[in-house]
Amino acid sequence: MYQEIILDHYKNPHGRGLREPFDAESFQVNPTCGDEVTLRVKVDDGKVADVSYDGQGCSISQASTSVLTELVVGHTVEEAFATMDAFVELMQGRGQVEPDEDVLEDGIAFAGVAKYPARVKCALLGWMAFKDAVARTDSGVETA
Amino acid sequence: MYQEIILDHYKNPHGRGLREPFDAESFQVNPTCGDEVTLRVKVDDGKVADVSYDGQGCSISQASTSVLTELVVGHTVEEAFATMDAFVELMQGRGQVEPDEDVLEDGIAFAGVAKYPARVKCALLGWMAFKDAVARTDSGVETA
Amino acid sequence: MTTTTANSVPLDVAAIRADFPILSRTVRDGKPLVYLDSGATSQKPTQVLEAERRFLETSNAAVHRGAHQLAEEATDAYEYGRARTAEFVGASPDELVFTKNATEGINLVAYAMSNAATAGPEASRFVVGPGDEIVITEMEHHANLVPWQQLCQRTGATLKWFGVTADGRLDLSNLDELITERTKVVAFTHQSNVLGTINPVRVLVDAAHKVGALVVLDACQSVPHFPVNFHELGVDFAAFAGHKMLAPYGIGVLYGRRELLEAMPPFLTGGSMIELVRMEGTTFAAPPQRFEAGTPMTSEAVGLGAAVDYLSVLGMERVAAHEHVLTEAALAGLGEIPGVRVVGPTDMKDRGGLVSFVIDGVHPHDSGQVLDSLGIAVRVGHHCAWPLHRACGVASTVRASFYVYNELSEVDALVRGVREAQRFFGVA
Amino acid sequence: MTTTTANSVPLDVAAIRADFPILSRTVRDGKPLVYLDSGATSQKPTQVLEAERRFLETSNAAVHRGAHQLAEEATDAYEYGRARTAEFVGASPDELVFTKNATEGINLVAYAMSNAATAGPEASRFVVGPGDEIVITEMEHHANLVPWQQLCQRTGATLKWFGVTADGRLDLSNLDELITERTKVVAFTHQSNVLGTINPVRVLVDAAHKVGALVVLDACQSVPHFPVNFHELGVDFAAFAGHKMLAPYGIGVLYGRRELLEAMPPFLTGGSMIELVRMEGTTFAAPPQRFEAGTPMTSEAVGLGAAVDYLSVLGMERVAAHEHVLTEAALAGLGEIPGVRVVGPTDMKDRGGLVSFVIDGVHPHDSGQVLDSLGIAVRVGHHCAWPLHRACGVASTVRASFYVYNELSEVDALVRGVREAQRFFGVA
Ligand SMILES: Cc1ncc(COP(=O)(O)O)c(C=O)c1O
Ligand SMILES: Cc1ncc(COP(=O)(O)O)c(C=O)c1O
Repeated sequence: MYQEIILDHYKNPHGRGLREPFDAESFQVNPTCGDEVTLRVKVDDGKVADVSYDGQGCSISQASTSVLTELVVGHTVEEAFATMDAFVELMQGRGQVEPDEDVLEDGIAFAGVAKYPARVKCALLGWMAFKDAVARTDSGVETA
Repeated sequence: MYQEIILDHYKNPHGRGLREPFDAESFQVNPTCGDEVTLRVKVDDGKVADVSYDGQGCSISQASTSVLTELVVGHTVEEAFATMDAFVELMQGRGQVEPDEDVLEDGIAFAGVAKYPARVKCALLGWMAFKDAVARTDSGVETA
Repeated sequence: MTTTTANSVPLDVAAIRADFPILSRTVRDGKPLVYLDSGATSQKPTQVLEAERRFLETSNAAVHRGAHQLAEEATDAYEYGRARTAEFVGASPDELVFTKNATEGINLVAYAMSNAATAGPEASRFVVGPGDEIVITEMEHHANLVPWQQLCQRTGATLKWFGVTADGRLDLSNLDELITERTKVVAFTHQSNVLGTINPVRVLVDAAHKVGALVVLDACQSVPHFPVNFHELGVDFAAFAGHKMLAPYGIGVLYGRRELLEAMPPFLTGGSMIELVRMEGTTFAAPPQRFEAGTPMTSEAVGLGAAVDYLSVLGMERVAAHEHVLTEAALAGLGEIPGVRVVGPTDMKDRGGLVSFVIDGVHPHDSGQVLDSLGIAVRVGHHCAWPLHRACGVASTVRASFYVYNELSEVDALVRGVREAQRFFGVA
Repeated sequence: MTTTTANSVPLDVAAIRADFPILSRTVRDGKPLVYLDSGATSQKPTQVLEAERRFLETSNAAVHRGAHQLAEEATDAYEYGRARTAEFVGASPDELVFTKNATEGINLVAYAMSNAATAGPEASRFVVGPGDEIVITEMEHHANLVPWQQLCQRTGATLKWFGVTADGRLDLSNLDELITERTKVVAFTHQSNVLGTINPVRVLVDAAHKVGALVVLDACQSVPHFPVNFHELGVDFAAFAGHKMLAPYGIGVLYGRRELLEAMPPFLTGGSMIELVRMEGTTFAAPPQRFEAGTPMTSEAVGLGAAVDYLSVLGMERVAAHEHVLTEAALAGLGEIPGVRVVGPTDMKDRGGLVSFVIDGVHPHDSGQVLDSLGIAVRVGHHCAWPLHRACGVASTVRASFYVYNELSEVDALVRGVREAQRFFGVA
């Protein structure tokens, strides 16, 4: 499950460190291992202008948050949420879902993680923070 | 387990019906079947002068209370308690205790009941009321 | 797996009995066992025992905690048990909380309601206090009675109850007086464990919901015996127990509507039900985990799933039809004996698979003893429904209860045994 | 059965392993299973599974209720489980209450204490409220932490706690400030499930009893692993779980001193725990029945008795000695690896059979994953002791825990696996 891409993102995370300015922030925790992430978003004209984050976590949660920043920054909130849905579907697919590289780019490296249910929460930690943070911005679209 | 003696006492109970005068009264109930007995004692000069009782119950509880009156009335409280101890020992003996006819008289008919743990409580219902009632009289000896 | 096995074909009882080794044993000096006490607890088929054993011998580990392969397999097996059971009772998996028995499930709701007083504002809809009323019925099992008395004692709320008619039905004549704006909970049994009466759930649900009260259904005697769909019934909470439906001991189920479980404060607290723990305070996980503190009944959940599979293959319509036949025969057979009085409805309308009765002049304990000496296992006493017995004017009854593995010859044995008890005690 | 098997002879681990079929399975593409997660839950020997199965296939019936032969046999089997367990932990049978897990046992005491406020005068010694203090420790499992937070929330009492020293011991330096006349309960763990530390029970019991406080011992990690005698320890209550000591899931034990259980108000209410039930109010049975509402975990109690028999034949002194050897080897092996830090005492004084550690530069989840890929099942996370991890300055740890079926070669595998994780993540 430890694809090179995951280890690369883990060792050289993108967008790490909390930055100003931001519109909303979310704190998420994984109750079984105590891992946590604080994630900030800046949304301009319906576009994700910046994502910054900090926290502690395993290679999977760190790498997936790093990939997240690559996948959503510069895209509209709508596009970002579509990407998120694809990533969540992949992660909850128990290894049965074929990932679409056009949509998920480096995110497809997490396909193997989906076979380890205990690690799926790790891979989704940053994404849950992103979803929650966007919901807290004025531009936050309704999220279920 | 249904010895003739038991069925005789059941059909022709001794001492049944609540009487005056009495020194103390006890109400006991069997929580699993709802059977109950109200039992009164009169104690004169350390002697059990009268036992009277009423209630509803199965053949075993009715007969054993009837036998009780025969075994204790006219005896000292001390003697009555010794008889009670012998009866309790017999009932809790799982059929392994050899009853002493000199002490228990008709009570030995209950030896077979001891093999049916669910019925032991029935056989002891009246005795528990007797023990409790005596404890409530002024002359009540300490009971554990 | 579906329950659409041709419903008109009767159960193959001989084949079923082969799955229950205990049924071929003898009791009391070689008498074949006639087990008519499934209302207390059912026997368990080999399939259920095997499922539990297989789990323990291959995948056993702590669920929802570990990250190793065994822990993954164990978690999957446990959650499969939940999913299968949810499907079986018409609910979503996250609406089912595993408890140790049905009693714990009802206590869970009653304690969550008193906990609501000191929990956050989202729990306010569960708060009860002086002036509020909890409505139950006189035919409840102690499990759906004492917890509500205790809730009233803790909070100052008042307990009210429906009575029982002479023919063993719920007396709904004063429905409008009992269920009012003051009512916060209406708790009642789906099927009486003494009378066999099946209560009109819809009528009570509608009356309760009209005044904003929560409905708690005791489904202990319904889920094992006929098709039950909680979403269709519209109840807010329901409790039942695995051990009465071919499953292991130590596992029960509390169903709660999702939005209620989400707002409800926890009951038992500890590991696996938390979100964030500090010495200064704790926040809690989403349901159902919020209500499952500590290491759960893992292999028991696997066994429950296997029991649900077993019942689903039989088909619950057919199970109900089978019990109908046995009960009808028992009512007819006992009805022919002078001096035998059935406590509960004597017709088959809205009535389930058990018969309670008294024999004039023979105490139930003595009747039970004679039956036992003939190998027939029935239950005697008040069956944990003491107020109901008082209302029916008896201290105790004899109860014969039927399940998938019982056959008509066993009903005949019961009827013969009752006549024998009369003979023995000289009342016939 | 006694525990006096020659204590100096080591356990025959090969023979023991043959009783646990799961230990011969493979995981992750054919790797032999190395199960080092018994601190979470133990595996169960064939003898326990057989005892439960035999019970269910021959004597199964509702206990303490029925009067037929099966019910008698079932009641005897259930109570035998209680009697054997009582003997095992130095208590009388009527001082043991069966619960579903240890968590329920601790909740039982905490809820009985808040119920005491509205119970009769004999319960007054259990009442707590504003101004009263509950003292716990920072090394508690959530099961012995959150229930006390909640009790304080319900009653207005205040929670206080002992800290932990840098070397993973209880910091008793402020004992006199913490345990005072205001203290009503002192609750602590016998052995930490993270640090392995065995706490000085006597010191805390004496301090608590001097001020009239009740002592609640979390014995989850002690009873399975070394000889424990509650009467000798002098604690007032203690809780432990069957599933950590070779017994089935779904059964735990609450020990309570007889005079306390006799005065304590009930917690869960319903069938089988009552004396007299009327619609207007209920009185309750004597302990332990008062605290066992509903149908109990019958076959599980039988299994617990069989597990106690199994451990008694091994001898708890020998079990402890065996774990001592494994733990010592693990501490030595891990101690030699640069970048590995043990969380908890690194010597064997007052220390039980588990080792928690972190690998610098490798997150515990990742360490655990590498170990899992090698077939080694350890636990990663905060092990339901989140405040303790915070106090130790780590978010989570890797925990290897040992039991009767583990062997030295498995400790070696663990040490090799840790080095492999370092290599894989490029930190060695
Ligand atoms: C120290 C300690 N206390 C309490 C518990 C909780 O036990 P259970 O999950 O059986 O309720 C555990 C185990 O999880 C433990 O290790
Ligand atoms: C109608 C009813 N409610 C509640 C219960 C209690 O179930 P349990 O003992 O599994 O908690 C029973 C069975 O004993 C029952 O028949």
